[in-house]
Amino acid sequence: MNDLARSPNQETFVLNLGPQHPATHGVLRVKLTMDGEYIVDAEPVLGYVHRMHEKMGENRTWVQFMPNTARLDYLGALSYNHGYVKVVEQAMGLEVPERAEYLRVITVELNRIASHLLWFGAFVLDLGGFTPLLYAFDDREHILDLLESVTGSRLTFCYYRFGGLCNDVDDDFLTGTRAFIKRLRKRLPDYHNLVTKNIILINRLKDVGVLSAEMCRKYGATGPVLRGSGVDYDVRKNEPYSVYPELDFEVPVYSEGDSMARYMVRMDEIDQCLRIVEQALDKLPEGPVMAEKVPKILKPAAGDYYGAVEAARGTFGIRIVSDGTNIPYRMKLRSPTFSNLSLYGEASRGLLLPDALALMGSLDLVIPEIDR
Amino acid sequence: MLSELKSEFASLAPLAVIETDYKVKGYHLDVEVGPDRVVDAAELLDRLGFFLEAITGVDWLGKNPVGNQPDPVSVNEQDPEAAEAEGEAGSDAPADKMEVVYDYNRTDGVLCRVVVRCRLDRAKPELPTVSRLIPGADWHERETHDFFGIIFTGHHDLSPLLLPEDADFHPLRKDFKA
Amino acid sequence: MTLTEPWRVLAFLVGIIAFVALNAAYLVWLERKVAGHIQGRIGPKEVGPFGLLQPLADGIKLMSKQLLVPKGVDPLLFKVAPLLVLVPAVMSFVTIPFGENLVARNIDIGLLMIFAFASVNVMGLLLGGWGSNNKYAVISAARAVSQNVAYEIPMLITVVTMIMLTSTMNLNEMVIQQGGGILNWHFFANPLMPFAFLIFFVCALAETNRAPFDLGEAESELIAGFHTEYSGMGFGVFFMGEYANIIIGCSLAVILFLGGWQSPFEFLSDQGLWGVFWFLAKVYFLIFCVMWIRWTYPRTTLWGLLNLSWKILIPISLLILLLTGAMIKVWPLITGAS
Amino acid sequence: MSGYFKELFGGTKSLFVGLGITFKYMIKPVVTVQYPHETLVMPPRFRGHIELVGDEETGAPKCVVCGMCQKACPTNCITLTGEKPEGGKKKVLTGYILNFTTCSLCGLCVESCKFDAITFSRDYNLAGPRKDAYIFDLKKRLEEKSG
Amino acid sequence: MGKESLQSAIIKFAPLDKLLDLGRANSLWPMTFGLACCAIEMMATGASRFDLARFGAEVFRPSPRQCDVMIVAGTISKKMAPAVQTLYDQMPEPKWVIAMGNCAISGGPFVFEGQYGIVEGADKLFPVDVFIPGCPPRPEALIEGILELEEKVTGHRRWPRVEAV
Repeated sequence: MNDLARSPNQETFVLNLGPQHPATHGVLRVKLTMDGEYIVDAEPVLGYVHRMHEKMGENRTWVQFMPNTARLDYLGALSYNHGYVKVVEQAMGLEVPERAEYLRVITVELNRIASHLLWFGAFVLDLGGFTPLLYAFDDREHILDLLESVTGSRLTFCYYRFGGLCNDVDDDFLTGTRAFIKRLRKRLPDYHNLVTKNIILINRLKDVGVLSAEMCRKYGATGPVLRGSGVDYDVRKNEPYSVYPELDFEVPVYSEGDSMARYMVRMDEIDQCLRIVEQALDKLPEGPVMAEKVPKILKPAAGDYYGAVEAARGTFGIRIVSDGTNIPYRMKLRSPTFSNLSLYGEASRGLLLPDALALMGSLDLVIPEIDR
Repeated sequence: MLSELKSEFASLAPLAVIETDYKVKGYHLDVEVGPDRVVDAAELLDRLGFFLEAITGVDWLGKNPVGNQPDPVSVNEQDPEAAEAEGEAGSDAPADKMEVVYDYNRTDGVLCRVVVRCRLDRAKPELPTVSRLIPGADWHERETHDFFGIIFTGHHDLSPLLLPEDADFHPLRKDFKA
Repeated sequence: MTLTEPWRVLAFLVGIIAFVALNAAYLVWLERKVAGHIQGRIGPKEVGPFGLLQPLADGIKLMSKQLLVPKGVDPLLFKVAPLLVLVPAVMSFVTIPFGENLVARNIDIGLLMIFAFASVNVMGLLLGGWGSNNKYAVISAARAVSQNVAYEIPMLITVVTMIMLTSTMNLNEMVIQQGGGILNWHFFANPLMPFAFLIFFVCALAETNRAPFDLGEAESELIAGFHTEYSGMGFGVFFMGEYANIIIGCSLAVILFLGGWQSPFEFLSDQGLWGVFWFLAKVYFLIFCVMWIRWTYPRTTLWGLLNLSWKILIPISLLILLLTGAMIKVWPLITGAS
Repeated sequence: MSGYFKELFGGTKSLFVGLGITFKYMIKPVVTVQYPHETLVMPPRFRGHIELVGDEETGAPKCVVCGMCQKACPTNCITLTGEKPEGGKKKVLTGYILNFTTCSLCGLCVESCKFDAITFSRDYNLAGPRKDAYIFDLKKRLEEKSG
Repeated sequence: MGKESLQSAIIKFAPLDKLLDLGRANSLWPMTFGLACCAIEMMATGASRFDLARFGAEVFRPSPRQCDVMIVAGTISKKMAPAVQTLYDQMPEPKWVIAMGNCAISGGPFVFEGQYGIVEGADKLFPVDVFIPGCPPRPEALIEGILELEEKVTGHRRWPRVEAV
């Protein structure tokens, strides 16, 4: 990119992209060693919002840990509920009724659209455009209304239970979702014309923060970051779970690996999620939403189990170690942005400050999910 | 894929190689190796195109590791039974273990998740770092060191990652008092 | 109502400072209302009717805020910088003709004076950024200076073209030449003028660190750019300076291209106070465009910004200069001769 | 050279298209719900803090002090006190303290209550200068409400 | 630093003070300082549906020098506490603090016996003026909190109270 191998006595200064900074969208600190406006070395410092989720996993029962999973990544909280519920059902061998699986997919995909919309607004805000954030929030409010009418909360859901859902869905949720799909499909071309085709944005994102597929594999990056570098890996396709095999949808993959590719992957994913929700609404079967014989006190068999789910930001994996009692022995939460951010030190070397922030925005970070 | 892996792992003198049922456990192959073999296992899997998903530390204070004995027919299972018998008797019996679990997965469409397990003595938990080979492991190892005090020899900077800079306690150990 | 000399100066002095202060306050209100409605929300509403008292509340709050001078700050530069941004902007109102004979000092080289003051404004940004002992402010000061220098040149080349066209530097004189209806405005003088206007407008934007070129005060990157360490009225004076500069930029564009206080209709050109109305209407329309652009575009890259100026704006403005010169010299020969 | 001009004109065209869109949204009606003057209606399943359900006729709380909700709460916000009157065999509720400041609104307590004695209230706009105003005494609130 | 209250002027200009309070109350500039989930609800309040701009409070200043109110939206961890304290000290007087969400009031759902990581409540670090319970509180609750703060600054409430229906 540019020759940074200057003589060692070039005076660099350390710039603190401090815990409180508008571009970090949370409390992430990046210690930047800068030479003028170029970044010589970037070292993210984590832990400013470490909330001890894994320690809490070891002193409460299996069902009591449910609210914690929603507070990991509160933008796509339902995927985290789904991941936790899926791994415990897998360990207990519980059968989930068909309707509950379909409703889970519908709510997870709606939540993914809400997460991508907020990322879209915040990303363009990092690049200096303020208005798309407000348009994205306007659409997101519609999704939050739908999810609030079903689950009762807007952000930190606690809606799934082992073996199904805690309550069923009424009809105006279904009609509301269809109306929302029509409305968002009408507004997406506006977003593309206002932002995607804008020459200023294209210059800002083209060939900025290029991540090769090999670097993503070395650092374990997953999700849209990996799919932006040309690797077609989506847990919903590679490790099919729930009712995803019955729904047909493509996984958008771009091979340039720059910020523009990651941007386009997420924008296409919004269209795919709309398709999934539409098909799931058409195929929604009747029937109960909760399995019959779910034991009151849950005691998964001793041993360790691993379950992975495609969250909005990548593969969310949970490794639970149970010693047969109703209190989990160890709960490891593999959060996608933890690995996605670990490549930031190497990827941002030699970039200008605004390009490094564009790269950080394109990694779509949620800090409490990194710090756990 | 699994058979090729098992043959490759044979050369590493693993303590136990078990094929597990993906539907229940979530992974296909469970390999337990000694601390000195961890880097070779990582190098082998990296060569075959796996990526490191997560490193988990587990503290087995006063309990015997239940990790890899789902089905009693596993290949060589000497030491856990022995540990089971006298584990209950002694209070801080030598059986106390600290376990590090590496999860490897593939991104090229072949569904195969491999778990590499390594058990260390709880008093002096030490094993070589794989971060030279897989840079992604750098932060995972620092975090495991934060929570359990497991020392990864050769790691370039084992300072606390998620805990405050001056933290000298290891919160996820079973005998941790706030 | 011709006032005698000392009273005339006093009246204009009070008039200009009132104009700048009121404008600085109510342009903030206008900007928040325009931003609100573009984004589908209301903007200031609860404070007074239609939120009209909002700028008053902001003003009172900013004045009554504790004025922090942080440790390690260069006291002189830190205090002088905001003034260096506001005072030149206010002083360059002296030669701007608001109405037919409503101009404080009708100096022959009015245009030159305005651009002399415009360059002092850059000093304000640099000293403010450098003096406040804050790494973000230093980066933003360096950016602001490189940006202003880069955009001073195409602006001056366009102004030289207009001076050549009107053969005078006296602003009032320029406006008088554009009398008689919309077709006499310089905007329609020859086919190149719309491009010259566009270049001038883009340079005015870049000069005042606005819209897609706000790299100096990049909120989402450099916290608050050069006025990171300023609290209370220090920040307030920077704000007033910025809006005063915007008004200067827009009014210059109006005088040079859109016929100053001339009315666009042929029959309505019997002056009197109507000139002021037309002048302010055009200026406020341009200010609305500035705000409209601000809330639409993301920020450009630093090298993109400098490339735009050195590789696109300067060549084109030089081209316009040559072509206009050729037109002035060669055109009368052809038409005159034949 | 052609790329230079194509990008130049394509770029400026995209800029003006962007301006057109923001102008279109400027003319569109405003979506703001002006909170203190206009309010939204909360959906039936909205999760405010929990509150006791009074019996239809007597208005006394349905709670039988079984303590299931106290055990179910992950962050033990509920403290229950009840005592058995000499004659009767069923316990009577004397105090139901909810520390709403540590509640995570997960709904496990409402689910664990077999007698439907607690539901979610619809208070969505609580705010106040004192911290201990949010350690609710639900029994007193029920009496005030049924008044 | 700055513990003495500002209004102890020797000559009490009641009308002037009332005017100053009114001006300050109607242009509370919050600091962009989101810690966790409540920050998203704070952004939603600034967005077009609930629109803090109506009260003149939508100018989210990133630098602490230019803000009046610090909305602590999220969990304060022990590693973050010194940074939050510095931000509070950097703000010029008169300044206020709104503790938004259960985590900022008392550590919220992350309080358990033997917890090592979070500060249980923002009022352990600096005086807090308005508490907004909820996890996360709805945007209307944040607007109610700002109206509560304005009532505290000016002494009377100009807006109707809304009963939860």
